[in-house]
Amino acid sequence: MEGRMLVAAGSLTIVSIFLIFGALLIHPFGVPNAYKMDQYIIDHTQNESGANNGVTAVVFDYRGFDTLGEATVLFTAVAGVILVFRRVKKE
Amino acid sequence: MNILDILLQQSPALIVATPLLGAFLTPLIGKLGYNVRNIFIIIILAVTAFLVFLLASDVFSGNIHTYVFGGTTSTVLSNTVIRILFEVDGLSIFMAIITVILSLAAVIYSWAFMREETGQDKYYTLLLLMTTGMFGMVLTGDLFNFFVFLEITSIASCALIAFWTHKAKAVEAAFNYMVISTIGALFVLLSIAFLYGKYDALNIAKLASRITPVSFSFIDKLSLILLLAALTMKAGIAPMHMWLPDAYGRAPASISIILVGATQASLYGVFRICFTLYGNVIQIPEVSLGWIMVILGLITMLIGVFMAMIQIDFKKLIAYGALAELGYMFLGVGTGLTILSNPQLSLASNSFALQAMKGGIFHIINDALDVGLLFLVAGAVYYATKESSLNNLGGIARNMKYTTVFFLIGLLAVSGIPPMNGFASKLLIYESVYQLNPILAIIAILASIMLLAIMVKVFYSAFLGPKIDRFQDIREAPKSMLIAMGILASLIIFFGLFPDLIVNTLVEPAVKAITHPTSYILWLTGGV
Amino acid sequence: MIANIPFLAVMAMIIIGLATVVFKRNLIKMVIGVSIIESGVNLFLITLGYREHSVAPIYTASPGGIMSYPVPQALTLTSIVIGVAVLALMLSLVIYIYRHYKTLDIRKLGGGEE
Amino acid sequence: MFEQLLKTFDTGNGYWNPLVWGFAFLIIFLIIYILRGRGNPSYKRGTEQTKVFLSGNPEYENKELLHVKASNLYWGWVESTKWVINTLKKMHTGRANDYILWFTFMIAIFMLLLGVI
Repeated sequence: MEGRMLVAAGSLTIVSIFLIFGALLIHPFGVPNAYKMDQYIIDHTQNESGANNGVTAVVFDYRGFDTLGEATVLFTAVAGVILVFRRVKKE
Repeated sequence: MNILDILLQQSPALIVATPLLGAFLTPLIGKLGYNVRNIFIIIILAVTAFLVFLLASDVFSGNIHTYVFGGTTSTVLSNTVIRILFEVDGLSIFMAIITVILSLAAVIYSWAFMREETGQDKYYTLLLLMTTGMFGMVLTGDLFNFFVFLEITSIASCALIAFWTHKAKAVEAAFNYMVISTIGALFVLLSIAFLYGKYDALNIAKLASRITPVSFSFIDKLSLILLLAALTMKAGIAPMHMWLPDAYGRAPASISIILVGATQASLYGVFRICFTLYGNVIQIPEVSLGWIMVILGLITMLIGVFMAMIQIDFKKLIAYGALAELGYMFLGVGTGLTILSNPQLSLASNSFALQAMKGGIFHIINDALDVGLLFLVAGAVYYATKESSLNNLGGIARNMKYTTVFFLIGLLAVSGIPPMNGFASKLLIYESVYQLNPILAIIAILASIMLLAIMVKVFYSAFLGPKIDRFQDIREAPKSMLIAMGILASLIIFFGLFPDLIVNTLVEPAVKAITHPTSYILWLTGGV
Repeated sequence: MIANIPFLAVMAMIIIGLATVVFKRNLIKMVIGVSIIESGVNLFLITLGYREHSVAPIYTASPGGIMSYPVPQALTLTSIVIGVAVLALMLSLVIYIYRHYKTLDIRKLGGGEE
Repeated sequence: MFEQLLKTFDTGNGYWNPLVWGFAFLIIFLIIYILRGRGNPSYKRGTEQTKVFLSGNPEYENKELLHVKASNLYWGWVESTKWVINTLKKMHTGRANDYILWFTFMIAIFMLLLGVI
């Protein structure tokens, strides 16, 4: 058990050091690197999709396929829960 | 315009949409009766198979097929990619073919295997959803979309692993797999977020074109590490494999075979990340993935065979065998990566790097067929005898002749005995790995010999031996199960007899796809 | 660099979640740990898209102003729904494990090599 | 098409043609069959000759006991590699938090290998 604690503490420390470095080295908070994608959406959303809400436009138009996937995930989870809670014939 | 052309153009979307539609309709069709529903599902998967092979014929002629959701290709040909798109190259279609073969075999097998069970509508729904998720994972060209399909696959497979809820261990294995796969997927999402934060893109090709040796920094390294760790865990590479034997062993046999495909879809993710997403930076010394992959492959192989040696549960033993087989793929592809990423080595030894990759990729489909067949045989034995412990089995070859023959074919194939397909791919791996370092080849051959010994143990203790009174009047497995096993067995023999044909038509485009990432990236700017 | 405290906070959340899953023996607490990691990742996505002095990307609310980026928020929406689905299935499996073993302590379950 | 099927598989350093191999196998079988046909003429079915020889002990009445169980197979191998197998067995605890610990450990290893060196 002692060894497990030691390994866990050591590896968690290394992981956290790396993640903290990642958090520090990514762009400064509030000044994201705008290449093209997000700026394009902000500029063109109203013309292209007619939505006033940029997030809605992305969710239902530009990345609508992800939303289909999201609905499928929900459906999968519901089917899974029903499957798990069904009546099972015991042998 | 020809109808086939239209189908071909739309096929990437249709391959995902057909099983998805089938999944939504299954609970309704299920009301019409047992046979109607099963025929419906087989038709759905047959249509999907037709579409996959249609798309394959196009991709194998040298094209990269793209499909943009909610737009035409021209709308993304500017400097950025806004919409989600599917990008199908040789490797994707190779994995899609494996998926469709496995799921078709599983569905045909389930016809008789699941006859007595309750909750079949939900079972088939989830099976189709799992297939959908796997197709999405291998066909998509968008990282976030990859994450969504990863979740669909893992949620569906978790529910299916827990199918026999009256068995405590099945539920426990499902819970463990759920924790593992959720955390793995979350780390995938975390590294996607890092990449998004740095490059403001989600498209794999776009990101790959922006990750260059100039821009390569700590963030890229971090997301490479996280993606690699999470996807290798989901692919069941040692030492993060512990969930795999439990999940494979406790699930119904028809699910185990699709789970093989699901882990291989994660393996596809690893290859896609290493070769395409980080394809531009593969040669810089900070990214020395090759040896890591080789070492992990060897560890996986050895752990698989050592643990399989002491197993007495039929399906768990085969699961450990499958683990050992996973090691060969990693070994082959890792060898290729080691050589390709080393600029000093690459000129002289490029050809054997390609041979190693060919062996690794060819082994993916061989493993899917061999291990799938063995799982189906294990399921058939369980179906006939209601016994999963090898200690209590014996002498069933007298009553189950066909099953025995199928097991023999699977045994020879999985341990790489000459006339079968496993030999061709393992020969490729041995010969090319030997050039990198002879010790690697020796360990690989040793593992293969041990695998043969293990499978012979199963064959002896379950199928041979004197007649046991309890199994006096067990019957041969039902027809549908025999058909499913027969399909896989005949494919194994076909692949074994004509390896040159298979390598040239199926494997070569896949290898070309991962060793030439530029063609995957360049189509964005109108290139090849 | 020091202004990156929001990023540091979400990283801390992810680490706390990971530590919870590694150290806690109770199944429900493990599920909570997974949930914490998920919230951390979602928050990380949201913070990535924030711009200084920006408002939500709704045109009628802020004509001509600086807007934060919409894509991370959309991704987070999807990710939240996926998280709910995962949570539902996980908890139902926990219920079944409890029914079988009459305990939630992971050390008392029957897994592992015999 | 047919010629394509018969082509020899070039593995870079060697060649592999299963059809030739199978043909050779067939001939070997034929030779074995001929040799077997010229077998010992003193062999008689249904006599003492066909009985199982168990170091002079009588054969078990219950045939089931003749079968070596799966857990007894390769006993020597398992016994001599006990140190490996017991270590490996200890790794497979069957608990999800240990699995996640392995995952964290492997991330740390990857970080050290790829990030520091």
